Amino acid sequence: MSKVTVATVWLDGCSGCHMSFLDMDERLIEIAEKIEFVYSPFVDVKELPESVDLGIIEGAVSNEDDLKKALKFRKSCKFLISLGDCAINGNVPAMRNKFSVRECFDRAYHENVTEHPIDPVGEGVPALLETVKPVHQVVPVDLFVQGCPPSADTIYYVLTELLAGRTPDPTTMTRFGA
Amino acid sequence: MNLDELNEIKEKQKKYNQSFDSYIKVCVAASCKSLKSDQIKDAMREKMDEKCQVKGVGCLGLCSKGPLVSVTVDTNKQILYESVKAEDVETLFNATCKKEAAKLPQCSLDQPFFKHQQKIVLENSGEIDPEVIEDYIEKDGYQALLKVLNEYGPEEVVREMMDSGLRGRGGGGYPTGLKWATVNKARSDLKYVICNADEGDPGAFMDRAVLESDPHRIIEGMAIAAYAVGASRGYIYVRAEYPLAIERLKRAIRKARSKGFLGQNISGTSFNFEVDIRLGAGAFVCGEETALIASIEGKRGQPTPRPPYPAEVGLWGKPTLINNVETFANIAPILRKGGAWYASIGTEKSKGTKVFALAGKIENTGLIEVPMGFKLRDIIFDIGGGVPEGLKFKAVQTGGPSGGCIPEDLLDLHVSYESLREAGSIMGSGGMIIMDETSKMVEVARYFMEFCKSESCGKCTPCRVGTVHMHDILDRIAKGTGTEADLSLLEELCDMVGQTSLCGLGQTAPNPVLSTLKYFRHEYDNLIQKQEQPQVNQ
Amino acid sequence: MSVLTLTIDGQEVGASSDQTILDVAKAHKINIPTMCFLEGLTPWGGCRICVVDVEGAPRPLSSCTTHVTEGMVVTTTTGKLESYRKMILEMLYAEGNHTCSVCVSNGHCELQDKAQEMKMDHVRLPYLNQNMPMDSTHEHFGLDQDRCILCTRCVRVCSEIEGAQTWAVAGRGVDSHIISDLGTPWGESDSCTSCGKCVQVCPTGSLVNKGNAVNEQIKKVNFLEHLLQMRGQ
Amino acid sequence: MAKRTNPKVDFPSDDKRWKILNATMKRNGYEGHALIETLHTAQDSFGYLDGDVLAFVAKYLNVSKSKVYGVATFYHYFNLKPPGKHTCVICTGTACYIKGADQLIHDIEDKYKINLGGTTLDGELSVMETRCIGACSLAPAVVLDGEIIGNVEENDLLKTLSGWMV
Repeated sequence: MSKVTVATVWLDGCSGCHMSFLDMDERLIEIAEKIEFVYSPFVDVKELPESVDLGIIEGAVSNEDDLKKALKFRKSCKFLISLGDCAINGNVPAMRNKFSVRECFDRAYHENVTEHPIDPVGEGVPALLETVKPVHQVVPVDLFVQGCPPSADTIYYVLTELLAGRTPDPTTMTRFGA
Repeated sequence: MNLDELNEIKEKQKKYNQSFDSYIKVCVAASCKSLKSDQIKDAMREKMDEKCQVKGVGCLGLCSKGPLVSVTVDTNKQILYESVKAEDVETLFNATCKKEAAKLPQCSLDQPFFKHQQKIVLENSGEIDPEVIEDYIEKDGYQALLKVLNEYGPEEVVREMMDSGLRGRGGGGYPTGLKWATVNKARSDLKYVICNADEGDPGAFMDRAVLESDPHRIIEGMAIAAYAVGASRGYIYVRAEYPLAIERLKRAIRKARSKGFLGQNISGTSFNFEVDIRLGAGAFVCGEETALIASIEGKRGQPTPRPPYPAEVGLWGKPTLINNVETFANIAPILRKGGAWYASIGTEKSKGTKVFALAGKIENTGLIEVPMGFKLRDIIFDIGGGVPEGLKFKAVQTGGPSGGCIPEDLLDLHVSYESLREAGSIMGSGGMIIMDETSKMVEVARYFMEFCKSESCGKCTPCRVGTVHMHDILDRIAKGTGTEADLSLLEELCDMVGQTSLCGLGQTAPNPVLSTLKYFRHEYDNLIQKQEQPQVNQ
Repeated sequence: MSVLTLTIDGQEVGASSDQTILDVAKAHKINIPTMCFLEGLTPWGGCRICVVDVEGAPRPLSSCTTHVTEGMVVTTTTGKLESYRKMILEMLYAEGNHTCSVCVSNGHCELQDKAQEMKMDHVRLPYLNQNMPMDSTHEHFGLDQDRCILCTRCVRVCSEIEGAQTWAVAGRGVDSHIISDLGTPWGESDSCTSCGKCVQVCPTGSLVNKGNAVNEQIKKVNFLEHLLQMRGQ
Repeated sequence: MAKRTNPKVDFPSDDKRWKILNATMKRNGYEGHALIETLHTAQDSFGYLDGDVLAFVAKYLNVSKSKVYGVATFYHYFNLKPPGKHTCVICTGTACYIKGADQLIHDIEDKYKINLGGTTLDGELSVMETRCIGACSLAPAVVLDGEIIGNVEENDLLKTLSGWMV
């Protein structure tokens, strides 16, 4: 029985959710028998395959690059999970939403900067969106796993349920900020 | 003041008012007054002699042709001059004295606008001088009050109201007699009567016209209501945007008190009734009964959940009767001519007449009063004169921000509370905004939602936050960046906000959206991008 | 005040006419979710989470303010009601800036509890991202408007129980916000007695004690019932 | 309720307007429910409601300061910032909106670089909107310094405004 292909990505987040994923420790071995990472920070693959069974997105959409990745994930992955509060409600990254990008640049790159203050815009630097958005406000998402980060047990529960063909109910185990 | 003294004044005033050969009546209601009609009146008044009477009067109805001057020559020939200017005073006055028609722009009086109306609420508007109580008495003013105080018991008055079939003219259409009966039955040492003159609906100005043209009518109506329900204190809650109406009401209250129609032991009976004015301060939500009460109590105009209804627990916790200006304006005629007479007018369930304010893209903007059951098409094309500049009619919006729009193919409905509700709108206070082919319905829905968003009092979540989201979605759709997902979320919000909001504002805020969706769905669909493009809005 | 009978969720129950539907439901262990309601304060009826279906009423009624009447038939949970309540929660989340992970009340917040109870795992409405001020001028307490859901418990406890009447709601519609005295800083208030009742009754991390880190703000509301008993109310 | 004896009022200054304000409160027996009437008198005489006025009203109507501020900020009519020397209030009721009020607003906002509810920097002109002044037959209508002007054309309005902004 071929393994379930899984792709993960972390957009504007702190990678805590991916770390929590690894906290499954010995259960990773059991999981590894059933799934195969085809694109992820955990592996070296650089290109997202055309079709993937399960996509897991951590982090909010706060710049053009995040947006491209989210759109690509939605196109390629049959089932998409928003993992963690940043992906679900913007969480800490979205705390800049009450200010304009201009105000953020002034505060971070101009105020009390003595040497050569410039805006972080240019070749190779993805432009910031005006507001940081949860993933499901740019692409439809199938499952939301709350938490900052969601505990390893919660992630394990979600994965095993999905692998067994059932739809998990993460709210029984976690909540925003859990 | 008893009936004989009243009739004495009536006869004296009638004799005085008939002692002239010709009569000049200048409209000094707010919109004509803003076109300097009061200066025209003053100029003519200086010339007044015993042969030719000059009087400032209330609204003559066809405001778009203001300033209006109505001239009556040898007792029956009537001429209506339109857009009268200051320099026309000379020619107009001299011609009238010679009983001739002046060579000035005239407004034909046998056009449908005047011919097809039936006036009860507006019967004195444009006839009497609003600042002269004797003029009101000459038109049987205060007859009903004195008759009621001397011959009727409170329950009989309520019975008469029940028979008349009159329903609330504020928009809800709750049977007035039933409301009076509830307040009458409530046991309390103190009860209040409130006249709701907040008239927050944009595009509605009939209450203003009545208050400015015939203020005593409202005082008499309130006094009769107070007697019927056992109240001794009354308040008229007027919006601050109507300074002229406030001024005329204050003068009328002073005059009525000096003549003994207000105060202690009115007409020698044990009935006492005092009326005061309370000013609004710019809050549409204060048109809602419980928010209005909070405002009179000097608080933020925020509604309280009902039940309990104001009829049981109202102003300062006492039983309170609240009716709209137009409702009170119908009371005196009903008591004078009897409930059965009133019930003979209108349809089976919607009795009497209704005043409508025609505005927007229509030839004759102004006030009209027609019996219930009048055909909507005739109001717009016959009385209203149709859409100007040859443009095609598209829809008429009734009921303001809580109402809906009615398209061309439904114009043959006969106006009543029921027929308008079936068409997906409501009667509302009577504002009718006519729109032509250039109006975009999604933009109109956005306009009314923006109105509800900024007028929401903020007390309950669904209305406070829901209107913001509904407005943002409508804004996106109107700008062409809305998606299919937006539209389904909008429809879910409309249901949720309409069902769970605490008061009428939130409950009816979705109506303009639902009715434009019902009749002009294609406009929404054309604006929504077809391909499933992500909802990225910078 | 007369005794009467009514049906809630098919169950025949007795009640007295001065009780609200919520009172009766509580007395019979029937759970109706509430948010702005707090035992001991006059019901506000603003959040609308406690709406229930009452036969003959055109719309759901707020159970915290609606008094029971003889023969009333009440249904507390239907699919429709649950979707309405969930949407109200989503509105509260979208209106404020509720970043739970870094909030002092994380784990001890009634809004969080409701979201979990009603399985609200994400917010479909776009966030309003309003720029809401903070007030940390008071010596012991802080006010963070980002977390405020305008339930007005603080306003009610301050005027009804403490009597200082420091708090009030200013502005209108979505611009409504909590202010002290004349919209002046809390620390400069000459009416505030620093009793801290407002902090204890605030359901979220809006009114908090200074000096608490994330997850450490725990609130105890039972002082209210105790006080009312002492006052014989 | 027992009639409260009138409080002894000490006025913040001998500015006559405080006495006018006190007269309204006195006429209503210094009752709390006269708050909105009093705020109307205050705005008509002082032009706007500042902290001193609100504190004075709160003190003598025996109403908490927070409640007075809550009421003053709830109603659209009261403003807490000084209005411009000239006021231009544009009616955005339905009839005026259908007849182009929003176009008037855009023109003014572009020309004077302020948005609705704002006052020009030199304090000359404040532009506000109001919901409906009941002059629907003269739509679009504008209230210039308290005087209703009907059937307003864009260029006439801009001409009048620039006349003020000498």
